[in-house]
Amino acid sequence: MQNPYIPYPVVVDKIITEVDTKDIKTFRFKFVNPEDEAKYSYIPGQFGELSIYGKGESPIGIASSPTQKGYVEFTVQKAGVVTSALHEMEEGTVMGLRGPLGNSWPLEFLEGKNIVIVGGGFAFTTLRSLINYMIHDDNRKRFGNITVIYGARNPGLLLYKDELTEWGKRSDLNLNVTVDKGDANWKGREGFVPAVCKEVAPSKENAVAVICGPPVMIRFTLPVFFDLGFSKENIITSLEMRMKCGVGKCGRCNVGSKYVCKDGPVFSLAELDKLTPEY
Amino acid sequence: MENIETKLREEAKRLLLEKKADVIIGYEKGTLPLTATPCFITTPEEADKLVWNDLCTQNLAKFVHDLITAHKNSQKRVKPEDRKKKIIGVVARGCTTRSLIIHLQERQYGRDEVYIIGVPCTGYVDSKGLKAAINGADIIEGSIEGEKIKMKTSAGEKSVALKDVLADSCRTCRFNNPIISDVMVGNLAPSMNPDSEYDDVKDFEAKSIEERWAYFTKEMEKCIRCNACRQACPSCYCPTCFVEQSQPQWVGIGEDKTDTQVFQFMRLYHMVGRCVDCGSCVAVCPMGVDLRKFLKKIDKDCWELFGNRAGSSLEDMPPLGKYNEHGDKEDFIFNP
Amino acid sequence: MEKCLIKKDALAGIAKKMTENFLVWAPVKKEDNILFVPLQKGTEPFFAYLNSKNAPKNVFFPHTETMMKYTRTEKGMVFSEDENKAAESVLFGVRPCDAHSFVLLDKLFDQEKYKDGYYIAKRQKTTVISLACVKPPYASCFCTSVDGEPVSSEGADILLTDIGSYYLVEFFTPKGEKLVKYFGDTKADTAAETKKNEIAAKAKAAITSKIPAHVVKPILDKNFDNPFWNTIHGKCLACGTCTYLCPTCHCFDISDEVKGTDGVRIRSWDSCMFPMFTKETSGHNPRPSQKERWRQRTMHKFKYYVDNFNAISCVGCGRCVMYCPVNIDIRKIIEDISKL
Amino acid sequence: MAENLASKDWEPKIVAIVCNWCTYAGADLAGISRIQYPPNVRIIRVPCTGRINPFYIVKALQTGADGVLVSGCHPGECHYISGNLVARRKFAALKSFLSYIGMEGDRTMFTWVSASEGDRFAQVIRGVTAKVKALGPADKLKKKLG
Repeated sequence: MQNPYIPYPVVVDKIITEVDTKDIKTFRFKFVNPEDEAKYSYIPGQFGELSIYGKGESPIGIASSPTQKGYVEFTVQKAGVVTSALHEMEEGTVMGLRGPLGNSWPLEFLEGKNIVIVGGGFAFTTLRSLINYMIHDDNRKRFGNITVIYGARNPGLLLYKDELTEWGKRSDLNLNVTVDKGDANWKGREGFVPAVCKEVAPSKENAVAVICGPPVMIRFTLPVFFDLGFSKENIITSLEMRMKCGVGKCGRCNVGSKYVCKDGPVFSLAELDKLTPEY
Repeated sequence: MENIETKLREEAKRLLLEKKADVIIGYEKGTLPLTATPCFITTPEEADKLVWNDLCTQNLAKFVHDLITAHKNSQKRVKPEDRKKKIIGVVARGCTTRSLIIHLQERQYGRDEVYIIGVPCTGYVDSKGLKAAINGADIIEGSIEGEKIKMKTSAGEKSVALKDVLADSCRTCRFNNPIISDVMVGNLAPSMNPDSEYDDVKDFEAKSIEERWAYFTKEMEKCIRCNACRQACPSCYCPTCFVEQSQPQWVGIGEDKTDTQVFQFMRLYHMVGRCVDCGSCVAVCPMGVDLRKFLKKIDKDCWELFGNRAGSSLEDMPPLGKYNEHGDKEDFIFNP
Repeated sequence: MEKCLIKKDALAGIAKKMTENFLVWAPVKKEDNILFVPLQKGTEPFFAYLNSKNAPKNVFFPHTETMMKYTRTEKGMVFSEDENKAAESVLFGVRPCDAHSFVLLDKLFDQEKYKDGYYIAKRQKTTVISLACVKPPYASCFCTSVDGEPVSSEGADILLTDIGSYYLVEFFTPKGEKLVKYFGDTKADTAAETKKNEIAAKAKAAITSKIPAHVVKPILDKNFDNPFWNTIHGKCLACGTCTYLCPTCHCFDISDEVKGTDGVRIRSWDSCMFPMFTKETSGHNPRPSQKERWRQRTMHKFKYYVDNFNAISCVGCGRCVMYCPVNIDIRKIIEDISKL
Repeated sequence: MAENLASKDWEPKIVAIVCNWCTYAGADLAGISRIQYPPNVRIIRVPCTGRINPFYIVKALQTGADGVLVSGCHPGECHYISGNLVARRKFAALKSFLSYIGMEGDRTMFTWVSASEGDRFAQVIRGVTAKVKALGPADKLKKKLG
């Protein structure tokens, strides 16, 4: 029996500073024991508990896609004890990784449908995992049109800039990047995510919207999708809660009878409606 | 006592009707035999719930602070000109008024935000002591009749003298009558026995260092870190207690022996000039840790070193917030 | 099923005899508290007790427990799962309500998907001996309202019932039967059994404190936003007494401790009554006040646990009722909810 | 621990929390003047003794110090006018309370050393080290892992 509380040893392979403010970095981990990688088979939308010596654990969504072999990536904002310690880490350090935990983006449900992905700010990480999974050569034909709407406060805060450039060149992906306020070098779109959604106006036909972002963005984006005719079953989002164990036992992340760590973090709006509004 | 209770209800009704207070914190009858519990009265009709008897234990100043803080937080998003003041009425015995004075000294709220209904106090029943007096039997029914507590228990009928089960804090209380009040209900109570208040501490001081450490260790081993003592204490009102801080983490959260000792030690030490010996922490502790043995020492030191009795005068400053350059004790300073 | 009789005064001797081969947890009187602690030489078990102050859940789910150890080396961290220290144990003389709590905790810790090895290892290696309540220990006991009984073997391997001059000893599981030899060879006759059944029925009837625990589930389903929730929490101190003494409360926190190059990851009890319990790093708190925390506690016991495991997560021991410093009475809360 | 006490080589670990303006300068002077003193102290510099949270002292004892020394400016010479006078009250109560619970008084020491007293600094360290050494390793309040 695998003890779900014991982390796999991983080595920090690469650290990429994502944003100008330097408080969001992407960490690439490699497993110390190669056999652990197979055990850590995950699906986009799941999360892991990053475990740092003497500091504790922090639940973070997996930012890489399972199609990217040999490593796992997490994009982490510096905030609390663990994430601050993580930001101090150097490449080559060994730390712990637990998981994969939680459910995932509902890939089977998404299959054969047109996908609209809406992300805001730092919450784009697990969406990136999903996008990379879907556009992989092995998987691309399983999904219909893919529309991505991604916004950040300013160009400096956009994550995965190189990848965004790559995606922009693709013909099988409709990428819309926007910033609230551009700078002198910004040639792209300006405007808030809800407004861009309205402008792009993805069709509701056979479509699913996957939305992830700060609460205020979600609050204004949802009405746009309702206006476009999306049903609550076809809007999917991911919740965040304070977590410790990650396996539905320690008792703090429940929303009603559901544990966000075990039964979530991904819920459709229809499912969320059934839960108590305590998140 | 019944007389006071009737007057108290009348007073509460009057205050609410005249809008002199928005809520009155007092005591009502509990759901278990021989208990009284804090209650919040907001309408004149409810005022008849109020009781005042020997079972009223908790120091209500804690709730005054809680309510005012909650109210102030709720006003933060209101435009300054639209902000409302909330006046908290509180049924206060001596120790409660001392705690209120500490809050006022520490600038937690204004004197005009609290309306103090002073009540005389002759001490309250220590429920753990009562339980011990009947050998841990379960109390099924009980009533106070004069100087006696009569009970029907799982071990038959029992009767205990009230004075034998008064809380330790009350027996030697120096301030059993309110120090400040806006209205006084009832006549001043006879004084208790303050001359012997430090007897216990003196006995303990006379013990050997190893005996003292052994006692401290034994008492702290009982602690289950439920934080009831801290939560019940009117002087423990920090928005984030040091126990809960994570950067830095002052004490471990587990039941490690030294973590518990350090937690308790530091909480007790935070009471220098702030412990009014109300006994609330002792009363709420589910495990019966003898906190008073240590708190009373703090009280004694505070008196002997700084000439201060916590919350005994509204004009005072907190003793650790001031100094006497040439008068303060220096004999502990090391001179090689 | 084996049954035998033992003399009333034999209990302590048997418990002490077992310490030769087992780690024996038994009620011990420590000053004014009755606590379940491992019996050591020189400590007397105390069976003339009503119920223990702490719930015996600490046998399987201790207040603080090491989950793993690690060492910092030049190459990085080396983890080691803390060797499973669970010893062959006997939990001697728990009340049926507390034994019932183990069944409820099993549902959570021993789930299909994620198994909690720390709890399970101790649970599997421990034989539970219940001591039936022939009369209700406290006037505030309400086990019969929450699927329990004062004379019940639920959650126990062996049940002891005081039938007058003897204890009737019943062995319910193979694990329990392994301990038969400790109880002598006076076989129980049917008369003893009849007597026990009479006593059980009488004991059950003597529990007069009742709560409509089953009635409230559909009401709770619909009343998350009921203004009723504003009425409970005013005087709550936000201490953890109710949760720490509760036999079924199981929330915990995980933290790391380091000294030099060595570290441990420990888990320790936590409480939904504490403000920090759900506070996120961002400062957002999904349960910002004591109101939400009380709703959580009530809902968790009487609704969420029923939703997830089809069982009410309360055994009616009455500890939270008796030891709440401000007398917030769960019996009254449930009563009030049933009238919503 | 026990074998440590038995061995004659045992040396105490002492944490000295000193103020920036007087005692730290005094320690500096002791160094410049090449005055010898025992190497058992680990010095922590703080702006003023008034800034010292008494928790630092208790925490030092919990995490492994055998003794703690606090030293600042002489009364009346505080860089911040009265920081040390407020501190004096805190420490008086702390020391008394620590010894009340059964902690040896010599484990927590308080003194004043000015910037010009390099010699006194060395003497203080010698004195404190000798006293703590006489007590042996601290085990009260000291945390062990796991």
